Amino acid sequence: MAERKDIEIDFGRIEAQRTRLNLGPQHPSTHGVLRLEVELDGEIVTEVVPHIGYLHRCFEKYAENKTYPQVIPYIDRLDYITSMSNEIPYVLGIEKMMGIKVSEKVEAIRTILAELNRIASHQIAVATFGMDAGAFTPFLFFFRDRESILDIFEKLSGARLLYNYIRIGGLMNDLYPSFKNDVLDVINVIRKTNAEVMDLLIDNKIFIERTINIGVLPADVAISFGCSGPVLRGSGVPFDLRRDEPYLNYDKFDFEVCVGKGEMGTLGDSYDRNIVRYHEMEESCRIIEQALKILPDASEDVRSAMPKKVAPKGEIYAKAENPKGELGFYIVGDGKNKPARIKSRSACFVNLSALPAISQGSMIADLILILGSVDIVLGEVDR
Amino acid sequence: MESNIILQLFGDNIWSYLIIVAIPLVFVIIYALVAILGELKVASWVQDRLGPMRTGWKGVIQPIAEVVKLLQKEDITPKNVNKPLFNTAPFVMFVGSFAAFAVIPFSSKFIPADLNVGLFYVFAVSSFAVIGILMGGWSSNNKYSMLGGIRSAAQMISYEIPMALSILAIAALSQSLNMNTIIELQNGGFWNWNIFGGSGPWYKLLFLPFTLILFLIYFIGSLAETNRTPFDIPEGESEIVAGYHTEYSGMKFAMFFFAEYANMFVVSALVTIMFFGGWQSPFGDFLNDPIMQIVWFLLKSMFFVFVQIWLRWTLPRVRVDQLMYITWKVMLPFAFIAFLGIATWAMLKP
Amino acid sequence: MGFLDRLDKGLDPVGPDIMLGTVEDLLNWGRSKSDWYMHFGIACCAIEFMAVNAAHFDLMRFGAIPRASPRQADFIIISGTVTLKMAERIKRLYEQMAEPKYVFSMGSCANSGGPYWEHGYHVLKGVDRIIPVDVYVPGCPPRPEAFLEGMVQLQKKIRHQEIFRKREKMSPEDLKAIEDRKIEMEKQYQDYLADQKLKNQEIG
Amino acid sequence: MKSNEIFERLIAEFPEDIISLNEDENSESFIYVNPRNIVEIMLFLRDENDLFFDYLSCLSGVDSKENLTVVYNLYSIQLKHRITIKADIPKENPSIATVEKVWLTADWHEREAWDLIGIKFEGHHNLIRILNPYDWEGHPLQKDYKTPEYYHGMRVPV
Repeated sequence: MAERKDIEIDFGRIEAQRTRLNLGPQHPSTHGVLRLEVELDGEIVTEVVPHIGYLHRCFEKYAENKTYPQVIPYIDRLDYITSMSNEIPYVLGIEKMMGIKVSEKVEAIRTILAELNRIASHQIAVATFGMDAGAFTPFLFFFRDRESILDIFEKLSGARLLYNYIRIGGLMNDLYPSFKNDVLDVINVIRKTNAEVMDLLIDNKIFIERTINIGVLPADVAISFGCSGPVLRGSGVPFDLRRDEPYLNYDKFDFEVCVGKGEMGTLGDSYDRNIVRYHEMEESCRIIEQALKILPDASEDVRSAMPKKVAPKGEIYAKAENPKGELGFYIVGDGKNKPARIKSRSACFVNLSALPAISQGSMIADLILILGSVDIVLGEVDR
Repeated sequence: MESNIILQLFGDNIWSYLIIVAIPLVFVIIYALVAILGELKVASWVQDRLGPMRTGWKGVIQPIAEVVKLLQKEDITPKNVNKPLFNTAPFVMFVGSFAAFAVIPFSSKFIPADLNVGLFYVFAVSSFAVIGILMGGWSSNNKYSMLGGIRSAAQMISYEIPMALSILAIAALSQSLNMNTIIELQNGGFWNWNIFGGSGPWYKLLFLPFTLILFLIYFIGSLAETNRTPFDIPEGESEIVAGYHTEYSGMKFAMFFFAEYANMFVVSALVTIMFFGGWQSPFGDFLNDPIMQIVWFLLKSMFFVFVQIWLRWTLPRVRVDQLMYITWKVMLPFAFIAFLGIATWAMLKP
Repeated sequence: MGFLDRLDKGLDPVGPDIMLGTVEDLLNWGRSKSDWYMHFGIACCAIEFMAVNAAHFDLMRFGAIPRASPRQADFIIISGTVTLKMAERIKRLYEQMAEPKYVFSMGSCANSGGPYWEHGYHVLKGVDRIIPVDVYVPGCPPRPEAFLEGMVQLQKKIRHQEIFRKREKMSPEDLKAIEDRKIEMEKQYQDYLADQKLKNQEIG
Repeated sequence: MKSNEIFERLIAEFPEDIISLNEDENSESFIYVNPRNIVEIMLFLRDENDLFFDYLSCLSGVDSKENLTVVYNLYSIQLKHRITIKADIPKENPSIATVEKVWLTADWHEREAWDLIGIKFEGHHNLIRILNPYDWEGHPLQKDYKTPEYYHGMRVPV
C-alpha cells in the first residue's frame, strides 16, 4: 500500500523562483479541455494539479430526466471515440435487471462491434501519443485507416461517430449483406498500417528514448488508484474484464491479455502503456476473426427481444472492459420509466487521478507524454 | 573583383553594390515562398494527402496568398511586453540569417562579398539568431515564449561547438576559410568533393569515415541550429504551444517565419559548399559554366532543404536533456576524433 | 462581387490580356485563400474535425493551416459543447486573436446547446452568446463534408467583404451607432475591471 | 466468496455496525452498514486475506428523497469477487468519514460526490468542487436543486 508522499526537493540555499504554468484548458496536447496547473523548477515539474470539469455536460442529470432508451445517445457522448463500446455495459446492466436474454447473433455482433471500436480507439490513442512526441505523420496514417472502421459503423447505424446502435434487448437493425467481407478487409488494412507504424514510430530510437522510464506507475499504486484498462495492464497486472468476468461471449474466444513487460525501461512506464495498446489491436483482430466464424449467417429479427416498456426495479453496477478501461454504470431503478440515478464510473476519470502522482519530478516534455500515455477523453472525465 | 560578374559589368560604383545586395534579398523572398510551398507539399506527400489545391494550379501560389494575408493582419503588441525588444527581435533574427547570404557563392562569377574569412563570417552571423530568439522569448512576457527562448539559446550554443569543429576540419583540409577557394579545390567531378576527402590519390578513401562523421555532425548540428525536428524543442508545438513566437502576429511573425526558412537555406548551402563541391558540376568540366554553376548550387542546396523538411515530418522530437546529451557526449568526442583524422589526411595529402 | 467570381463569369475584359480588379479584391483573395485556424477542440466534434484534417478529407486543400497560438490564427473553430466554466476562456482566446478574425461554430452544441439544451445546468446554450459567429455548421457531430461546405462558405464571405468602406459614405445614424457602441464597450470594460477587482478581493 | 459469506465475516467482526444484507437475483447484493465506523469496515475488507477488496470500482452518492446514500462498489482483483456497501446518512447533516486513505481512487470520487450531491467527507485533504466551477452554488444532483438564472452574467436556462 503506497502512501501519498509529498516530494521534497532540497535545493540547498539557492533561492530560485518557481514558475506556475497553466497548461490548458486550450492547449495543443491536453487531449481536449483538461487544465493542468504545473509548478516548474526550470524544466522540472514539481507539482501538477489537474483541474477538470471544462466539459461537464450534466450527463447524470440528463440520465434522471430521460427514459431508459433515451439515455443511450447521451452515453454515446461520454467517451465519444468509443461510442459502440460505451453502450454495452449500460445495455447489459438493464438487460440483467429485467432478465432479458438476447440471441447468439446479437451477442456476436455486439462483440465484433466492440472490438472494432477498441481498435479505432487504440488507433487514436497511439496516434495522439506519437503526436505528443512530435511525430505528426503516424497520426494521419491512423486517421486514414480509422475511416474504414467508421464506414462499417456508418453502414450499420447511419452515423459516423455517435451510433445509438446497441439497444436494450437487441440492436437497431440487422447486419447488411457484405458485413463479413468488409470486416475482413478492415482487419487486413489495420494489420498493414500497424506494421508500418511499428517501423515509423514505435521502433524508432528517439521515440523509445523519449517514452521509457517516465511516468512509472507501480502495480500496487495503480490498483489503489483504481486504474484499469491499458494503464493497469501496462503496470503488469493481467486484469481484463473480458477474461476475468466474461460478458457477451468473450469466454468462447482465445485471446491473450497483453501486459507491460518493461522490456525497454521500467515496468509500468509510458512505453509499456503504449505498447499494450498497440498489441491489443492485434488481439482484437484475432477476436473479431473468431467471432466472425461463430456469427450465424441467417438473418433474424435482432429487435425481437426488445421490451415494450423498460421500467426495471432494483440496482446494479454494470461494467465492461472499454478501450480506456473499466466503464461502469451504477444504475438505480425504482420501477418507473426513468432511472432514479445513474452514476457513471468512467475509466478516464479514475486513470487521470493518478496523473499527479506519476508525473512529479519529470520534465515538462515528459508530462505531456505521460498524459498522452494515460489516454484520456475529456468527455468521459467530465461527463 | 574577378569573382563578381556585377562589378565587372557595371563597374565599381554604388549602383553595382545595390544590385549585389538586392539579388540575395530577392532570392531569399522567392526561395522562402518556394520553401513554404515545399514544406506544405512535402508534408502532404509524406502524410498521404494532397496539400493546398485551390490556390492556382495545384495550389502553387498558396504562399503568395499567405503573404498577402499576413500583410493585412493586425499587428498586436500586447500590453505588458517589453516593447523595444519585442519589436526588434524579428528583425534581429532576419538580419542574422540574411547577412549570411553576403558570402554565399552562387557561382564562380557571383559571390556578393568574397571575404577571405567567409566560413568564419557565416558562422559568426548565424549566431545572431540566438539573440533574436532570446529577445523575442524573453520580451513577450509569456511563460511559453520564455521557455522556448531559453531552450533555444541553450540548444544553439551547445550545437555550435561540434559544428565549429567540423568547419575547422574543412578549413584544415582546404587550408583556407574563403568559400570560393574551398569550392575550387573540389573541382574535377564528384570524386574530388570533400565528402570523399578532396582531390587526392585513392588512399584518401581510408579517411572516408572521418569525412562522413564530420558531414553527419554538421548536418545534425544544422538541424538544431535551425530548430527543425527532431530538435524543434524551442517551438515544440505539443509542449510549449508555439515557443518563442507565441505572442507574435502579422508581419512580425512572418519575419520569424522567413528567417527560419532563410536559415535552412544557409545551413544547406554550407553543407553543399563544405562537403559537396558547392557550385562545381558533379561531372568535372561538363556543364560547368557560370550559369550552370548556379543551377548545380541551387539543386544541391535545395536537396538538403528537402531532407530537412522530410525529416521534420518523419521523426519524433527529442527531449532537452537528450539533446544536450547528444551534443556534449556523443557529437563532441566524435568531432574531435574526426578532426584529428582529417588533420592527418591534410598532412599526408600530396 | 469578388475578383475570382468575375473571372468565372467572364465579365467584359478590357482587352485581350488585361484583367481588372481592385486592390480590395486582391486583399480579399489573399485572406480567403490563406486561412490559418486555431482549433478549439472541446468535445465530440473535435474528433470529427481531426478526421477533416486527415487524408480522406484534407482541409489543407483549401489553404487552411493549423496554428497553435491565437495570435497567428485567422479563424477559430469552436467544436463541441461550450460549458459555463469554459465560456470565459473562449472569450479571452477570441480577444487575443488578431483582426481580421472569424469564428466557426461546429456542431449543434456550439450552435445552440444541442442535446444538452434542456437540463444542462452547466452548458452555455450556444457560443454566439459570448462571441460573434460567422459560420454555423449543424450536425451532431457534423459530417466532414458539412464542415468543408462551411469552409467554402467562409471563403465566399471573406471574398465579398468591403474593407475600404469610407467613413464619409456612412450615414449619420451609422456613425452615431458606432460612437454609441464605443461608449457601451468602454462601459462594459470598466464593469469587467471592477468585477475582476471584486473577485480578486474575494479570493485574496 | 459469496455475498452472504462476506456478510457473515463482517457481522462477526462488527456486530453493531452491520445492518442488513440484501440479495436479489437480478440486482446487486449489497450490505447496509452504519456510517460511523465506515473506515474500519473498509480497512477490514481490504486487508483480510480471504476478502482482499483491493479495488474500489465506484463510489457514488445517491439522493433518495429521505436521505442521502453513499454506495461503495468493491472488487477484488486477486479473488475476483464483488460486494456493494451502502451507508445512509441524514440529509440535514450529510457527512461521513473519508476512505481516501484506504483507496487512493476515493479522492476524486469523493470530491465528485461532494460537488454533485453535497456529501461532506470528513477528513478529506482537499474537499473542493471538481466538475462545476469553484464558485458554483448548490449541488446539482440533489432532487430539489434549482438551476441558477445567471452565472457570471451568462444566462443558464434556455
